[in-house]
Amino acid sequence: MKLLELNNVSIDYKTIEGNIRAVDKICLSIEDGEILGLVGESGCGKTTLIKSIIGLLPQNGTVAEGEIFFENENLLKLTKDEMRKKRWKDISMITQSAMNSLNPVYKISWQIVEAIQAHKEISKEDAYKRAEELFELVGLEKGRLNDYPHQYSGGMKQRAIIAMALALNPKIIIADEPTTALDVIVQSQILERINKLLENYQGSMILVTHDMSVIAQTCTKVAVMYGGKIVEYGEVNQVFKEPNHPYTMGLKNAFPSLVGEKNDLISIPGIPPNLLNEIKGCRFKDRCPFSIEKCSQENPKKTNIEEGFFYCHREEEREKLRVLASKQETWLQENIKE
Amino acid sequence: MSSLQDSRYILEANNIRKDFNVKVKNNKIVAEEKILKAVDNINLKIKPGETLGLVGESGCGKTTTAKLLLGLYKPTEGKIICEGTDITAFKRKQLKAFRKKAQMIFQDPYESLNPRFKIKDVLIEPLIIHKIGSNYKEQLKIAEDILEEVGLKPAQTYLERYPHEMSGGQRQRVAIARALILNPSLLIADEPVSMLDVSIRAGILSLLRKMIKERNLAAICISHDLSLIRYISDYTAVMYLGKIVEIAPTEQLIKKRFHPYTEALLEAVPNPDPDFKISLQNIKGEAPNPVDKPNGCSFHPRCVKCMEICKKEQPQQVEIEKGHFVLCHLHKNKNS
Amino acid sequence: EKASEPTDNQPVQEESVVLNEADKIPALEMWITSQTYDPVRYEAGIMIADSWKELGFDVNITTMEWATMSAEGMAGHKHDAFMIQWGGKSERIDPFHWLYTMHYSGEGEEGGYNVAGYNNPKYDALAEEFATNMDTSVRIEKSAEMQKILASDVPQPPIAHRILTQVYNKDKYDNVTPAMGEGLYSFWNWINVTPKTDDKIIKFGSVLDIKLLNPLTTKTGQDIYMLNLIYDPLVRVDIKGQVVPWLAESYDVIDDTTIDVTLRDNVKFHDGKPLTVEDVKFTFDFAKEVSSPYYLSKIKALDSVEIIAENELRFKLSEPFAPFISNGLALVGILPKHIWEKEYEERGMEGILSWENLPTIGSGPFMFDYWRPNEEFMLTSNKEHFSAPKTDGILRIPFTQSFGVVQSLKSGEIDITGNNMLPLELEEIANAEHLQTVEIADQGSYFLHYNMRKAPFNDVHARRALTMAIPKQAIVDVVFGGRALKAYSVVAEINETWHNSDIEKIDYNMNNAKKELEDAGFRWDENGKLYFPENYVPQEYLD
Amino acid sequence: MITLNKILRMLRNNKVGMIGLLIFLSFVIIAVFADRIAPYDPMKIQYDSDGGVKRLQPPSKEHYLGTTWMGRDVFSQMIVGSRIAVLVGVISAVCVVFIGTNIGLIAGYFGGTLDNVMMRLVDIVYGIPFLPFALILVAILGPGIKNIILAIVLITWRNSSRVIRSQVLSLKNRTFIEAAKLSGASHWRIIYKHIAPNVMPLSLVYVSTTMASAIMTESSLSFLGFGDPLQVSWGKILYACYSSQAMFKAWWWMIPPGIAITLLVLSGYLMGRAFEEIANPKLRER
Amino acid sequence: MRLLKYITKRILVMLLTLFVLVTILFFLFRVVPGDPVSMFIDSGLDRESQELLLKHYGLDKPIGQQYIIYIKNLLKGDFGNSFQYGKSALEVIAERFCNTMILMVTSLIIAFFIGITAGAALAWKRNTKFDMIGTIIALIVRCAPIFWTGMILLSIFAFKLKILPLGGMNTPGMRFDNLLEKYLNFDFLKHLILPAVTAALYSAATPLLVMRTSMLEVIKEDYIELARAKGLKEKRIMRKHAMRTALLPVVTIFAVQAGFAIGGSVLIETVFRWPGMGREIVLAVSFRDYPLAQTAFLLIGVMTALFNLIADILYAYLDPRVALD
Ligand SMILES: Nc1ncnc2c1ncn2[C@@H]1O[C@H](COP(=O)(O)OP(=O)(O)OP(=O)(O)O)[C@@H](O)[C@H]1O
Ligand SMILES: Nc1ncnc2c1ncn2[C@@H]1O[C@H](COP(=O)(O)OP(=O)(O)OP(=O)(O)O)[C@@H](O)[C@H]1O
Ligand SMILES: [Mg+2]
Ligand SMILES: [Mg+2]
Ligand code: NI
Repeated sequence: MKLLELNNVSIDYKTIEGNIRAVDKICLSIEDGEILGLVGESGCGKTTLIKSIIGLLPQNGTVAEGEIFFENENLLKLTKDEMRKKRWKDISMITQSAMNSLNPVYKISWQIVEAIQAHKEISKEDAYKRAEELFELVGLEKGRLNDYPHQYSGGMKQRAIIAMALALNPKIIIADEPTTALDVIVQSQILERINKLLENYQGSMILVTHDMSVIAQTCTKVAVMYGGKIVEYGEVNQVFKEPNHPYTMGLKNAFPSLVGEKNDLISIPGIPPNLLNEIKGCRFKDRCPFSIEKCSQENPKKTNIEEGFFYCHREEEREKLRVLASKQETWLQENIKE
Repeated sequence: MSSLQDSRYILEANNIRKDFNVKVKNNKIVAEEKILKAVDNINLKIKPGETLGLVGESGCGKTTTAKLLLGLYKPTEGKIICEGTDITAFKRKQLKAFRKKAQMIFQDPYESLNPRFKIKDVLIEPLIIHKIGSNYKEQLKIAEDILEEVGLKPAQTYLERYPHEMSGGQRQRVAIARALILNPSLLIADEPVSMLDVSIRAGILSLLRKMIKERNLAAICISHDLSLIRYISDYTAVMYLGKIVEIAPTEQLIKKRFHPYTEALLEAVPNPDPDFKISLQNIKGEAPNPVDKPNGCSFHPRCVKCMEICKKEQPQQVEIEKGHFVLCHLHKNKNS
Repeated sequence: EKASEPTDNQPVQEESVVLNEADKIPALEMWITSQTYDPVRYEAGIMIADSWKELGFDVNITTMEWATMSAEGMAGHKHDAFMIQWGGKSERIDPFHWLYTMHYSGEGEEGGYNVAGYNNPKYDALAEEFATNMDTSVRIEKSAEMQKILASDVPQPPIAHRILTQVYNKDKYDNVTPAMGEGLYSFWNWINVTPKTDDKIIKFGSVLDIKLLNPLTTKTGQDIYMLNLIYDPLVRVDIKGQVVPWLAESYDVIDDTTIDVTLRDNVKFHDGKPLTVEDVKFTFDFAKEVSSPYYLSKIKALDSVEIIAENELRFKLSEPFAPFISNGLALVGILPKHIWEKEYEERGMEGILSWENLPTIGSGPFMFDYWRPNEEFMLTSNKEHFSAPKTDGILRIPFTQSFGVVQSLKSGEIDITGNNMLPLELEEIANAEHLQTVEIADQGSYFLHYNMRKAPFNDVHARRALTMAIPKQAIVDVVFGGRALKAYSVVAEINETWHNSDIEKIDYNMNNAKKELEDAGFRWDENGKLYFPENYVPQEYLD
Repeated sequence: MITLNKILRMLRNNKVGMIGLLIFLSFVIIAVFADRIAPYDPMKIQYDSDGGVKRLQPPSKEHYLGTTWMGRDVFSQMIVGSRIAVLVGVISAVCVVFIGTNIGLIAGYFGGTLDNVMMRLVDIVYGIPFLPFALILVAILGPGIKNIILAIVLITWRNSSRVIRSQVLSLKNRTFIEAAKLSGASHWRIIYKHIAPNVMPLSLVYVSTTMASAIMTESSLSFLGFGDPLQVSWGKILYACYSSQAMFKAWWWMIPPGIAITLLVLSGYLMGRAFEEIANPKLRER
Repeated sequence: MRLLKYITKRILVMLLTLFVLVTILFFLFRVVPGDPVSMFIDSGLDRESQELLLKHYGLDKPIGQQYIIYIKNLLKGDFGNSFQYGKSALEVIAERFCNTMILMVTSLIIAFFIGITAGAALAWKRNTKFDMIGTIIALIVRCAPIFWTGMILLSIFAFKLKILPLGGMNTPGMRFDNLLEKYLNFDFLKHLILPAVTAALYSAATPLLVMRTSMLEVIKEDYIELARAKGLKEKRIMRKHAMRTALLPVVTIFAVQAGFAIGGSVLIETVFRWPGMGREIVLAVSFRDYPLAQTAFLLIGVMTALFNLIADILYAYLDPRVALD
């Protein structure tokens, strides 16, 4: 069953300079027990997208069109209070900077208990017991429940937030770059922990990151975002082995690896498009070594493949492009036509 | 490592230590003053044309080490020798000469350029200080050349800009240009790409590698990401809580590591390949607060191979293979 | 001699004369207080300075805090010219202060009150006679002559006497009697005031507060007014300036240096103990012993006090001193020996001088009740007193601003004020049916002190010219809002006994001023600036 | 962090700052041309045709804001009074910030004993209650603008130096300063070429707010009667109104000086807020 | 224990500060011309009496010696006798001090209550008319001279409407048996309203603006977003999360405001004839009553320092991240 379904969602930000379409006509769905990785460069609209799901877009942001179904209920149609009641209980979130997401002046236990009591008629003691359980789940000592956030290390704070997110056994957890600010070892520990927890309780999760490696290690599905659009979506294995969109290909190149041969790193030249202006045609065209006339005139069409889709004008030649994309010369600035 | 001074080395750090006084607030209202050993007895030798990678978790003292080597901090103990003299004893003139020789690139390109300086001012400033180039025009020419060299072409379009008018990658290129404009012989890069977006990291790293090789620089590259270090450095030193626990040629280290911490670090690095899954077997818990370092080997509380001796005695450095040093009780010196 | 008469505007000078820069009259320093301290001195000072500038003098105006001006000018005599107000307390009805203290050459050293440094031998001779002759008619004669000299020599011209304008609630009180110099603060007012209603406690409002009720060290006028009600002296100066026996049944001037006093019977202190000759003798001896800064100055001439009978005392002076009775005996309140002796033993000399003296116990017509500094001070009437007041007491309320006084008067919160009402306040008062104003001219006055130790003030013509340039009428009109009288003699006109009206009345007249200067040889340059005469020797006084 | 140009540009975009600047500039213009604008000599007593003093006249064509009890023209007093306000405000602000910035820069940059001594000094000055001290100082040294400014400067430098020091402390560990050190720049070069421009917006905040508080202090002291006795100032106008018992009657005498003080002080605060937003980008998106 | 040590340290610094202040004041007073006696010249004290008085005040000794005596007495807790009042300066000041403190503490409480709640409300409704108007009013009140505001309020409420007294602390003629009775009665309250409100209006503006700014910053913090994500009610988010942390900068300005209020009390006291310490200082200074002026100044200094200390401790207590050092 589809747990969450986004249908043609577009999101606008109003700014002094004009409208920013941060998310443009996105369709996406997630099923029970699935872990969806959302990957993309900074500013491509990942955070915007997931905030719209939980209904916490900034004041100047609005969902301009589309529907968001959660268990077949359109979240956009709910009243404020109904939505409030759904939050955390059904949809919980680990925010982008979990490090700063804990209120510095309250003890951790207080903050967890507060989250529980907001949705459940339950005594403080029971809520506290639940917090202790949660701490055990995420691998923290119970004794540290009564510390203040600043006494925790970054990793511990992240765990505490994860514990909090799990407090009410939500159906879906949205994690926005939960490990970006952490050290590799801690990051691995936490990803491992998240994997295990999800296995146990059958919840789904959207994991937002800009790190392809993290997706590869954790997720079952992946959606690659670029400039407010999802350019490619599919099974993790499939997308990594046979990327179909040039952007995915380039992104893969940019990650150095510890295993195997020491090969050259190749970066994608240029910068992401400015979303302020309306963009005609493919959004990646300015940085794409394979762009053709058509790219700047028409929006690319969706190509469905098993378990996924991608948008590209040269979908036919993808085998050939894949080979080209692994060569450094291809990505030199000079080879990209304006 | 021999303790003899060697003129082949550009810089030699002998048993340097750096303590910070920090205020710690526990549950009490009033702060407590404690000593934080940020860098604890480190020996390093830097040869021209060789790149040393420095990896370790956040807070293990990488940046502090770099700043010590450049004389930005005064070591609490130990000596840093440059051309036979301790750099802390440098007179003003010597220090200026040393500054010309050793440069650094910082982690945060948004922070490392003075927001009130135009790019040309940023680049010309060192030239003015060191009186290079006879007039302004000449200096400007030097600046233009270096800008083009770091890939900001055409240079004229960038000279008049302020840092905030440039992207992170461009700024980092300017930072590299500034570091190189004095033709230094030593370059330290402190996490040069960690603040940049993934898609442009590769570009900066290749540029850096190119410059180091072309100019035959001695370089130290700091990162917490071993995969980056692998890409750029010849030697790699692994740091843990202020100490270098393992140092070896990079490829050798990746193939054959001896210290449990290095092991864990390598295990933890995720791969952009869904077939490899991370498994952390060699480590538990998190790095302790450097203010309260454990006794004995500072890694012992997290070490899965911890022995009794580890809890009591600090290990000594051993050369386990040629050019491969380890600081661990598990390993005995090959020679002894 | 000058070729032509000076015109109104521009003094004419001889064309050929080249004026020597060294002859230029140095700029005069006019010191004024800030507006806060006294708007009169401030505004009038500026007006006078402007007028002098018109005459050709350079004038610099400097504002000073009163404490500074007092130290530098009053005590240090470093001034050129400044203004002060000399209060018209009852003890100054005998013009000893005006004529002797302020003008006798012997008082001209630093710290003396001859601020101008007036030193006229002819005047000094008169002054000595005035000070020592016990015969009042002789003294009046001398005083008249002295006033005449001063009016022409103008060492420190008086400018104006305020008209004290005070207010009371006529619905509630009657027989409100202002006295010369003190207005409603006067002792006689408190004795005479008669309540019309059942509310017999007079609520008295003033912007001035009392500070210390120790008669040995007291120094502010307000303290003295209150102490006057609590302590009785042997004699008092009555409303017309005549000395009347008070605690004394009578007194007898035996010779120039001997006075016999007979004490009234049956006088009691507020604590019930009788007041005897012992107390009287003690008071005078004690004041000398502890060097009471206040009492000692009143009885400097006193040599000894002897008890010559059960109710008789003899005062011996060390030298003849005419005002001893009016300015000495009249001002020394008799202290209860039984209290002060004990306190003295406990506190010692320093301690007794800074003793709070609470509750204040005297024998006067009013008794101390309570005191909350800055808030309230309460006196109740001593019904057993030989001159018992008709009210039940006085509640004295200090205000920091006089509009508070006015509003409280209007609302009936207070009944009488000792404040001198400003014209604007009088407008307010006029609307209130129940309020009545009383007016009496002050015998004290605003003086302008010159410094005769310096040129050009050492020259009588310069002084006279400068005085002629004081716009007295304008000051009265503008600064006082008309509520003042121009002053010509140092002894006020209201002091009928002593005032001499047959004197030169120098008033504002620029032409005369110019002429005075010209006649004395002073010269003007083309800019109208004044220069000393050639080969100038100042003429110190008219003969 | 931004450049001077940008500061000006942002000030242009900053409505609040612009309003402040406009108010301030208008007062400056009034102050400069006060003699020409003021229809009468502010201290001159005005007489009517029969020689009587024009006391407490309500606003009229001849006297836009009426007259005082002494018959002086309130409007002229207001105009000329702006001089003292602007003068005291600007001079004290510049002195205070000059001292405060330099102390902050030097103490913050060099640290150590020098810093310690200076900051203890700041602590001591912080212990001084401002208005009472100013009052005592002015009372003792004599009322007058010079002494008022002296009193303001003697105390107010503490605020800017402390804040600027802490800003310098954080700046000096910023990497661009370390980069400058690495280029071999001398201490003074670093302080004045690299750090100083970066604390400038903060200094400007203090210039503006110090100006505001100096004006307020001057008028308070004048109101208490410690103002310069020979100069007209707004505080003194209010004092005269208050002490001559006219405050309940002559609104034209009481209201304008208060409004003028409020406006000028407000302009300082508005400019200060604008600079603060520039100095602290966190505040900007409001 | 550590707290105790900290407090001791702070108090020592305070004492040092006060010592420096006292020394400066001591010499300042004595260097300028004018002595307490010259103030009473009109009373007709002759030269000898003046000298007697000076001797009585101890002003006849060389200045160094006077200073040593003064400091010695100070260490014994003897602040000297007021020249004007004859009695101990501390005693004279103590009562005024009480009056000032009652006025100031009341106004500070009102001010911070208004400031904090209104500031939070404005920030919560940011970018609305309500916010704009509120901020403008606060700014204007902040910038208007306090004595002028006082004068206006006095004209309106006391003079025109006649609903409140024109000043003072009690209606004259009331008798009190003890302090409690003096302060705890309706009459006193009526007198307290205008000055307290004037002072409060002025002092409220700063905490209001600070609270608003700090709220605006806090609202953007991630933990507020998390609180929303947690599904908490808006009211709770505002009260428990936003206001609680936004309060911290307000605490730091508390000391400054309190110092300002005590120092500035002289203006309020002047306008409303409040028998407080501020007025007394002005008088003492112009009467050259050194001991009184110095004592009053010292007391104000002590209070300022104490408020600073309290604010610092409170801050460290409220913000678990911050430690005193
Ligand atoms: N409140 C806002 N007002 C205006 N524009 C916004 C706002 N928030 C985000 N944006 C813009 O919307 C686009 C998408 O932002 P978003 O934060 O969703 O990106 P992201 O993919 O999460 O980036 P990152 O990896 O940096 O977190 C960006 O261009 C950003 O500048
Ligand atoms: N100036 C300083 N004062 C006090 N402590 C410091 C200072 N600089 C660094 N430290 C502490 O010293 C330790 C080592 O810091 P350092 O910056 O060298 O670590 P790092 O390895 O560079 O970490 P990162 O990867 O986060 O940059 C840390 O615990 C840090 O908190
Ligand atoms: Mg994001
Ligand atoms: Mg670092
Ligand atoms: Ni008088």
